[in-house]
Amino acid sequence: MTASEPQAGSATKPRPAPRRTPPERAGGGATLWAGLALIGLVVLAAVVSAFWTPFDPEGVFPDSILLSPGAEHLFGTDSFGRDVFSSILRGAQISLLVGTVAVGLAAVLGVPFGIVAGMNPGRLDQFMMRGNDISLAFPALLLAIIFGAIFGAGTVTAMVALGIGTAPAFALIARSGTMQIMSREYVQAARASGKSGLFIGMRHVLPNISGMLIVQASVSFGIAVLAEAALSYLGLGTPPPTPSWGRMLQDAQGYLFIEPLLIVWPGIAIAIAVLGFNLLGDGLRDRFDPKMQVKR
Amino acid sequence: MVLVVLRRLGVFATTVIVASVVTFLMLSILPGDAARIALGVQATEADVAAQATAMGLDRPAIVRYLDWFGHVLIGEFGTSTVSRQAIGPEITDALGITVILVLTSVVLALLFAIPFGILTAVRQRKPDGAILSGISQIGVAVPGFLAGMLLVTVFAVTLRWLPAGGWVDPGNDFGGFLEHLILPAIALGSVQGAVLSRYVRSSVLEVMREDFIRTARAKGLGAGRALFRHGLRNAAVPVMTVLGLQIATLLVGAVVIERVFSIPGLGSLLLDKVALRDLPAVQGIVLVLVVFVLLLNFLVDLAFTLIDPRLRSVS
Amino acid sequence: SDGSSTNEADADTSLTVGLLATPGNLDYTTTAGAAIPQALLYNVYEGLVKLDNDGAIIPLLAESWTVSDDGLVYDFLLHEGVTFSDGSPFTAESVKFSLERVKDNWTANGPAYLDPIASIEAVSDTEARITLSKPSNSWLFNMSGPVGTMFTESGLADLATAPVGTGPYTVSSFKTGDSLVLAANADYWGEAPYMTDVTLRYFTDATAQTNALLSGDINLVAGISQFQLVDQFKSNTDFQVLEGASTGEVTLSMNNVSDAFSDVRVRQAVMYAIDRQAVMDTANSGYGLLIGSMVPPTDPWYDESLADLYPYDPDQATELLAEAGVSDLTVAFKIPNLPYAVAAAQVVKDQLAKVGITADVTALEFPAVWLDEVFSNHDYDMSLIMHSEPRDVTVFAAPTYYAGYDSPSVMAKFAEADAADPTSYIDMMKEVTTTMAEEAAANWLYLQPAISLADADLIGVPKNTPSLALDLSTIAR
Amino acid sequence: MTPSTPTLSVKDLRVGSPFNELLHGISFEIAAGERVGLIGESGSGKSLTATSVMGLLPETLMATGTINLNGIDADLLTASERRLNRLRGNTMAMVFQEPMTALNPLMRVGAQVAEIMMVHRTERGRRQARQRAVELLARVKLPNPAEAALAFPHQLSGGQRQRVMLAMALANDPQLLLCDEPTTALDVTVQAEVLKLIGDLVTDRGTALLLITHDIAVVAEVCQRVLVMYQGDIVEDGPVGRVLTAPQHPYTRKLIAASDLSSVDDRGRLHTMSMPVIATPPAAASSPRPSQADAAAAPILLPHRAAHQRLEQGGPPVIFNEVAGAGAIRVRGLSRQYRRRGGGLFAPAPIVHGLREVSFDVAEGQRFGIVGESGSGKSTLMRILCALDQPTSGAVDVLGQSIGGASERQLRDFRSQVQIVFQDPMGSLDPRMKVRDIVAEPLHHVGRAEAQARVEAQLAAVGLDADVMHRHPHQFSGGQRQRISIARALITRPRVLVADEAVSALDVSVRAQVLNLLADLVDEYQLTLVFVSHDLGVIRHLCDTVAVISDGRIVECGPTASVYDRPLHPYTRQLVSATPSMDELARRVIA
Ligand SMILES: Nc1ncnc2c1ncn2[C@@H]1O[C@H](COP(=O)(O)OP(=O)(O)OP(=O)(O)O)[C@@H](O)[C@H]1O
Ligand SMILES: Nc1ncnc2c1ncn2[C@@H]1O[C@H](COP(=O)(O)OP(=O)(O)OP(=O)(O)O)[C@@H](O)[C@H]1O
Ligand SMILES: [Mg+2]
Ligand SMILES: [Mg+2]
Repeated sequence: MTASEPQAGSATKPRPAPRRTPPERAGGGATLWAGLALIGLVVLAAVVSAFWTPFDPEGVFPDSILLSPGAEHLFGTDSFGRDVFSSILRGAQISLLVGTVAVGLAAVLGVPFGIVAGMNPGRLDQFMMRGNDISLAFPALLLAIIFGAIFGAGTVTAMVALGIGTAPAFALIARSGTMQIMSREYVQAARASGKSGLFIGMRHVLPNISGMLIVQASVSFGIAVLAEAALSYLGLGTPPPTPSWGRMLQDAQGYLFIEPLLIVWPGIAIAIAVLGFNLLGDGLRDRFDPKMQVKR
Repeated sequence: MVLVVLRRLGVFATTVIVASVVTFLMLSILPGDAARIALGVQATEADVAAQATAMGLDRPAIVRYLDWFGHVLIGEFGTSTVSRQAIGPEITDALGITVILVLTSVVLALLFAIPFGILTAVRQRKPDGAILSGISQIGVAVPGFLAGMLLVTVFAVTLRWLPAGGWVDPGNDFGGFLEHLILPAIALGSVQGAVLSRYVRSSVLEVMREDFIRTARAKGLGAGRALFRHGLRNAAVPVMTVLGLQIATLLVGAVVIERVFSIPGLGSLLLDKVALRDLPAVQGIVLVLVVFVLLLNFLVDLAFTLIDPRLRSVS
Repeated sequence: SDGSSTNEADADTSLTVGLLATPGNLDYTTTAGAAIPQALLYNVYEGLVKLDNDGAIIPLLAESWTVSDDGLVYDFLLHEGVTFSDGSPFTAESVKFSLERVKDNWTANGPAYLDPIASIEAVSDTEARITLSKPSNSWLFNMSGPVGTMFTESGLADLATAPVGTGPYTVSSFKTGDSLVLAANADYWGEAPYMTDVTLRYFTDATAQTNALLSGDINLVAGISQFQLVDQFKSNTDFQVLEGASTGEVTLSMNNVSDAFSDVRVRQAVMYAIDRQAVMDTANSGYGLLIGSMVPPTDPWYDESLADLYPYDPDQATELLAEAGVSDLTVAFKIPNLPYAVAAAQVVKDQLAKVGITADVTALEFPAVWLDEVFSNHDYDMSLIMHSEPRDVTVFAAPTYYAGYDSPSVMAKFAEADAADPTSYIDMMKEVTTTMAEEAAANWLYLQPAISLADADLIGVPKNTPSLALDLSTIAR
Repeated sequence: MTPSTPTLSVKDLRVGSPFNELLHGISFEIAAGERVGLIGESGSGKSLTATSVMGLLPETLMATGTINLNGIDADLLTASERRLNRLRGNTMAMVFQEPMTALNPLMRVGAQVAEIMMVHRTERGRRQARQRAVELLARVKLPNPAEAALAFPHQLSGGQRQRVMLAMALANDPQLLLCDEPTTALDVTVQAEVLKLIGDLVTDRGTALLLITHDIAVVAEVCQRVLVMYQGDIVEDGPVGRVLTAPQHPYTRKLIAASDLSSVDDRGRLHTMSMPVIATPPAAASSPRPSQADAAAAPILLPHRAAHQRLEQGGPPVIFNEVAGAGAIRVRGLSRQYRRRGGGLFAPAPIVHGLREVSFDVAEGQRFGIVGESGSGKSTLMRILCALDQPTSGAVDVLGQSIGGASERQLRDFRSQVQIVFQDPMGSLDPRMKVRDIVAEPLHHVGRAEAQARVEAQLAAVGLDADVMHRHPHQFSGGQRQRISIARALITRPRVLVADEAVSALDVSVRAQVLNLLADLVDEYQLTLVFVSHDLGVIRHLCDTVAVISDGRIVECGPTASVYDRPLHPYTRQLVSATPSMDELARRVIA
């Protein structure tokens, strides 16, 4: 009996479009703006530190080792005598860089893959999804360990590993989005107009799944910032003296009983960045979620 | 039916084989001379060359692959070039530890995430819901190892309630095992719990908008009962996907916590073996990890089938 | 401390020690690294002689020995009634068997140290005679290390996991990466050790190690590697801090045959350019000893004046560079990714920058990649690593060594010194090590301190590390 | 309770969000046993009215006024949640529109029915509740009720699920039954059965019924009294017969006129309601005629008249509407099977028959209608005719182009000759594209300026101003969107136009406009039209020939009037009787 029935939801019945409750405008909006504000803070730190920091965050100052926070050194200094505030500012660059490259790479690899799979249901899709399963089985951290051994640990290796490790998630999202879009009648109309697969992918599918992709990107960005910290902790992240929040945390560990605040600053910085991207992702999801949009 | 199961297994096997080739290829380009590492800085070139031959490093890649994978198929991971022991038991020991750690933390995470996620979803518009939701947001934003470091500082170093790290076999001393498990499991679980609670929340929110919840309420079930009787099973499906993925990434991801707590788990073993260029061991570990993840995917699929009759039926 | 042990009844005689590098296996005849000798030498394995904690050679399995006047024949009188832990007896035949085995079966831990041996003779069960081909001052010292270990043929079956020695302890379990458990050897020939159960726990992280001590999981941290962790123990009466001397010279090596450093003036410029005290203060929290040569104070030919050979003088450095016609020097500074090296390198880089030398720092994975690139292929200009082997200055001077220091006269002098009488040996060693320092073969930044942290009630914890071994036999409560 | 007390009495009900008022103070009463219809266009507030009564308004909306149940109860709007929970499903019950999603997919339907009795403790135990659930399922005429009780919702058809909903609503003998568009998701034939069932059940038990629908025919079928809603107000309230024959309010008049597909004006066009925001100029006046060259090239058509044939059960396959010579479309022995995705983890992917052994012709210039219930294979056939899908077996020629196995290159010319219009006016327009780009999409190798000019002309032809070109689809109403779809389909001057349920998603009021437009354009461009619909009325209005398709087969085909008046196949007869004309309805109601 099930065989003769259209799949749930796909039936084309004469039926007024279901109306949903409108989005929690206030809630979703506040989340979005809070996220943007936090990210703005991080971006501001990254940009400002490109031109100016109170002290050189990469030098060594034997005369000012482990000073407590004060008027001159807002957050104190570390074991190299570096101004922690300057390092935190400059560290934003690495976090943003790692996030951007990792997410960018993941999107560049995963999205076309997912779209092609989603546009070609059947054997090709099955085949590509098995491939995706395999790459899912190599999580970012595993890749980072292996790549670190092959190419040497460092920012680039970490970014590439994170990017490749995140790509399957993008592929999955892109694929399921594509499959939804492919069942839309405007795609059928485009095909009936003789448009090529490439055109349909670029003009119809990509723009229409971009909402989901942006949400995914935002969430992945937060994950990448956390992952960079974890990699730094394992010694697979950004090498010194370039300041990185993750490594600052790791360095601070040894001074926990001498200068506990050293662990607080990078901890807060990481939390702000991750929180910012997560909130942005939540806010965007509310905004893009088709189910939460009022029709007409 | 049998045929379908066979086909599924066939696909699974092919995936494993491809994964093994990927693993082998990736690791075969590792720089560093395993023979030199084993013998150290004082060894002569001749000794190093002899050692390389003994390790079988001079054979062509394809021969090494077939030799390795052939043995893996019959359950032999080979002999570690470093410990000179069979690799299998080393991996199983470490895997056992990591699996216990990960599963405990996931259970803790679920114990936290399910009530917390539901609460924040149900009380979405209330101030307490917003505050709780904010707490979980911050929980997500804290690196796990930082949580671990703080737990050690407070509960092991300052209060001396619990050990700062290490691992005790449950078979030897169950009490000691629990003592050693609790902090790392909380460290790993707290962040996962925060992440999961986000998913539970959004999944519950999604379900609460479903028509059948409205139907249930029209039957006279209160909002809470409608959610519990009809919503949760439906909400479980997307959460399970995330859970599967989380467990998969945690098998390696736990390495950070293993480091903080000096636990000899699989991730730590991997890092050690990579550092020592113990290739057979590294290959074995990576393959085990990969197969484990593939298997996990398979199990998640299976669980879906159990939960969701739509995937089960077809007469 | 309390609650450290799971078994209160014999808490007194059980000890848990936290260590950093884990042994991959237990066979130091074919596996390099300090971790295996640290755990097993003097504890499970014994040789004819050992080094005491002050670096003096004292009898062990040999009750006493005599040396012929020409310095070629050593007659050892062995203890009676000694057995290996598998029950087989230790006799002069064991000495012959063990030492003859080295040449063909040892690949790691310096089989060449026994090269001076010409023949070994079991005169009686308790008398062994070793004849050298030429006199050697370093030979007996080396016999106190791993190569001097006594084995029994029946105990060779599983060197990697089940060592069989004559020592006060036997291995009762070993889990690589986690722990090595030693139990007192009930049939030990000598004085039984105080600690009957010793667990060596291996950490990958120094903080985890000290946390374990603070929380009472372990009783002793032998050889802390991150010195910022030390201060918190100084003010804590539950613990004692033991500061001693190690044999680890933290060395800023310069590739003597590279374009950058083949000119001695450039190397000397680097010597002046670096404020070693500042490096030590920053990277080592001030712990350590400025040495100026590759000789620790535990060696008889230690010369403390060498520490002042190159005072911090950036002007002098700039001058020397100008003299050598070098400007805008950029060097490939390839360091191992070890915490102390990464920390010290940052200071070095900063100071070099002040005299116009740009150091491109790359942290290479250690051991794998560093050994390959720097040690084996000499593909580097500058590196930074601790040389922890005792008396390794001779090795360092070899022209084939990674430093590329090539001075035939120095090598000749070393050979001459080794064969000379003990007093001139010391003088000649002083002379030649001074030459190496003057020629700036490398910049020996400082001697890593040997700092151990222990429960306050522990006594007899070895302070210094003159050898690779961690001698547990003296520890008591 | 005195006999005069109404079961439901709503007074001055206002519902609004913080931003605007959606219901502007409506009042009505329903007496015990009375069956009342609530009609009105989409968005007029019908559902809000019902959900207010149930106390299930979305949290974001606020209601004021009074709602009384049985007179004795206090105002439901201010009642506590506990009290409402006691009433819901017990004293008052509701059936929702969407049977696909209104049942919990993970729970057996029997248990879902039993639950409502457990909640209100109207049965003593689980066993009894289960037993009664089976009885209820039998009462709503589910075949094999005991077995059906053990089924999961996805194992039931839409009509069956809706019966389950009904069984649930009736379980505790409610005094008030609210049905919100209970049949819109169902096939016409099933719809009729469900409606009859509702009618019978409430009559038997004297339940007060509020039946919401946008379909006047449905009301006429079931109700005694009708309320008409328009933009948040009740504009008319009276006995069905009077409202149908003598509507008072102008909106009601227009609604009834537009619903009647059998009454046409002197141009043969349907009566439409007031024009939407953007004025529609008469198509003939401003639209460019097809170029003379095209017209000349088109062959002079001999009018083709189809034979009226039916498929006998177990009989030989029939070639329907056979055209001598080269027709526009020629289909022989067409079958299409689908392998459904997934299946279970351990179950093979099931095979679904979309079409089985279909053979027919369409002559050039013919207006060929295809009618059939959901899942019968109509869309599959359309997709194959447009070369969007490949037949599993059989031969399909459209305009001389063979579809089976043709490559995209070979189809290039074909693509501009055959165009398609889809059902969902939103889904068939890419929300991210501007109207200009949407309409220009089928044009290939055409310069910007020319494309612009052609788009402008085409928009004018479908009655849209040129300034809509820079807007996005969401800025249009459903009817306007469908015009845009039609403009896109016609911009390449196709010879064949395929329309798949092109008006099914539109409000009655807009439906007539679009049908008129299509009729105009087909005339004007001399198109061969293949028009798919589940609604016989629409087909009758637009097409000269109709094929009835059921379960992947054409069961009957012939001239529209002939099929209507003398249906041969039992299935067709069922279909015809389920779609009465307005006159007939009025007659029935009054009788
Ligand atoms: N939660 C809500 N928040 C704000 N406006 C809403 C909400 N729900 C419905 N509306 C608006 O209220 C009006 C009436 O909606 P309602 O669902 O009652 O219409 P309807 O007559 O049932 O239409 P249909 O025939 O399409 O079901 C519409 O304009 C709709 O957009
Ligand atoms: N892509 C597909 N994969 C699997 N089955 C399909 C697919 N498309 C259609 N079917 C099945 O083929 C049969 C005919 O479907 P089709 O869409 O042609 O029906 P229809 O008459 O257009 O129905 P509706 O009125 O609901 O649009 C149905 O049982 C449907 O479930
Ligand atoms: Mg409605
Ligand atoms: Mg259809």
